[in-house]
Amino acid sequence: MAGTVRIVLFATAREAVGRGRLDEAIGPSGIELAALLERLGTEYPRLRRVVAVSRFVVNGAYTTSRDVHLKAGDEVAVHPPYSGG
Amino acid sequence: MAGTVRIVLFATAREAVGRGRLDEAIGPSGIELAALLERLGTEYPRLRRVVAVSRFVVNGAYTTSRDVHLKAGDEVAVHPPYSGG
Amino acid sequence: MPRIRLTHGRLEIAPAYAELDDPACGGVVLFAGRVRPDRQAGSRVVRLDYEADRKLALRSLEEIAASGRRRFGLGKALLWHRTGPVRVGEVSVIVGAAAPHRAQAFRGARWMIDRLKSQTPIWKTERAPPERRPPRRPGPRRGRSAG
Amino acid sequence: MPRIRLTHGRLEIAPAYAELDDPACGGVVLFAGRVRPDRQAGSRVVRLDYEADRKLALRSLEEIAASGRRRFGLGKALLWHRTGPVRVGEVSVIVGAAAPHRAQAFRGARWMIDRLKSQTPIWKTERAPPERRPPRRPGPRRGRSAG
Repeated sequence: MAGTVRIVLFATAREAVGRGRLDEAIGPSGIELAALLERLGTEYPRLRRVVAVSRFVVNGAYTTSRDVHLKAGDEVAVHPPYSGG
Repeated sequence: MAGTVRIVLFATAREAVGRGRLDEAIGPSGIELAALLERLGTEYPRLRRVVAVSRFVVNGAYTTSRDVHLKAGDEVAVHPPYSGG
Repeated sequence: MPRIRLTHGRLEIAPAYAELDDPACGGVVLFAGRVRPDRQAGSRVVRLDYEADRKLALRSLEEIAASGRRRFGLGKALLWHRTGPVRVGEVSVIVGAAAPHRAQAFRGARWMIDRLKSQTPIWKTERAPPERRPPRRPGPRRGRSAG
Repeated sequence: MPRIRLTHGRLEIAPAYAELDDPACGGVVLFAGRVRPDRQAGSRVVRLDYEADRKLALRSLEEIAASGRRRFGLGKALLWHRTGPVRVGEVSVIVGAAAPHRAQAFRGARWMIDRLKSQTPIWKTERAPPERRPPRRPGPRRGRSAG
């Protein structure tokens, strides 16, 4: 089923895109995280450098691989390096 | 000049003697700290064990040696092991 | 007050200490990180803005507290962090550890703040004073907190 | 309030933290030692009595603070200790360190409390509850503070 993947952007990722969330249309076969990031990097070149050092959270769980397959309705959070404290 | 040496006793040293200060008479030639402690240990046997592990302060300065010579008017503080905190 | 907090409100030391009350714990260590007015390039940070991935950050703080208690034998562990704007001099984070012995409390508190800084999804953005801020030019980072 | 205190009055965390204010110091570590109600031989400590060789103890605390500032690059160092009777749950000692970076603050505070315990002429005597205390028989030490 086609639809959208929601991307939630924090800190420098949000600044690179200019807003905190994006809904990206995907086809019925879904999309790999790596491919989605590639697409976003083309659209928002400043996001590339951030994505290179970020962690990703898919539907509330950290993902260790960018090969993870996303389907419509999934949510990906982009976590640039943390700087709390 | 003959006179007294004041001994100020803290914590377990005071408990061993039963009071916080003693004025010990000494002869005109004074007395070595070691000899004074020996004398006190005879008078107050419970003090011996405390003295064995104590530090001593003569006229406001720590002394590193028990050979220090005391004269009339001097003050010796007996510091058992510290337990602040 | 809970021992895990992510809050827009000010953080105060006394209520944090009160949360660490535990008859078995004679040693309490509190760490407070506060915003420094570092100068750089002739400017000054006047505030930091903290944001968090709230759900994951709370989960992370809970996990750090639980691990801290287990690893260091802490009776109580506390992790409080501000979100939103925090002014110079204000406290951005408090970490607390209560333990029977002081070595555990020191090591536990140290471990928890290190862990928080590296593992908890919280970010700070530094804001220079408006009057000196060049228009529409994002400057270099100008301030630090908590060391 | 001075940053070196030897006092019969209660020690509180908030004013200690306030003494450690320093714009250059983003990291503050506070250690509080409090009297634990340890059980032993079926009894309980209800209070500790602290005594000090006052003049030398104050000199020692000043020296520890000065060495702490120098060795660890602390902006501020604080050493407060109770004298006289201190009840279970009350704070007997507070040590504080403010530094530009948290590692210095942690190491400085730890070093100062260790130093205080080994080098400052202060003694505690433990008092068991009157109703359970065997008459005229000095018991074994029954309580601890601060770990």
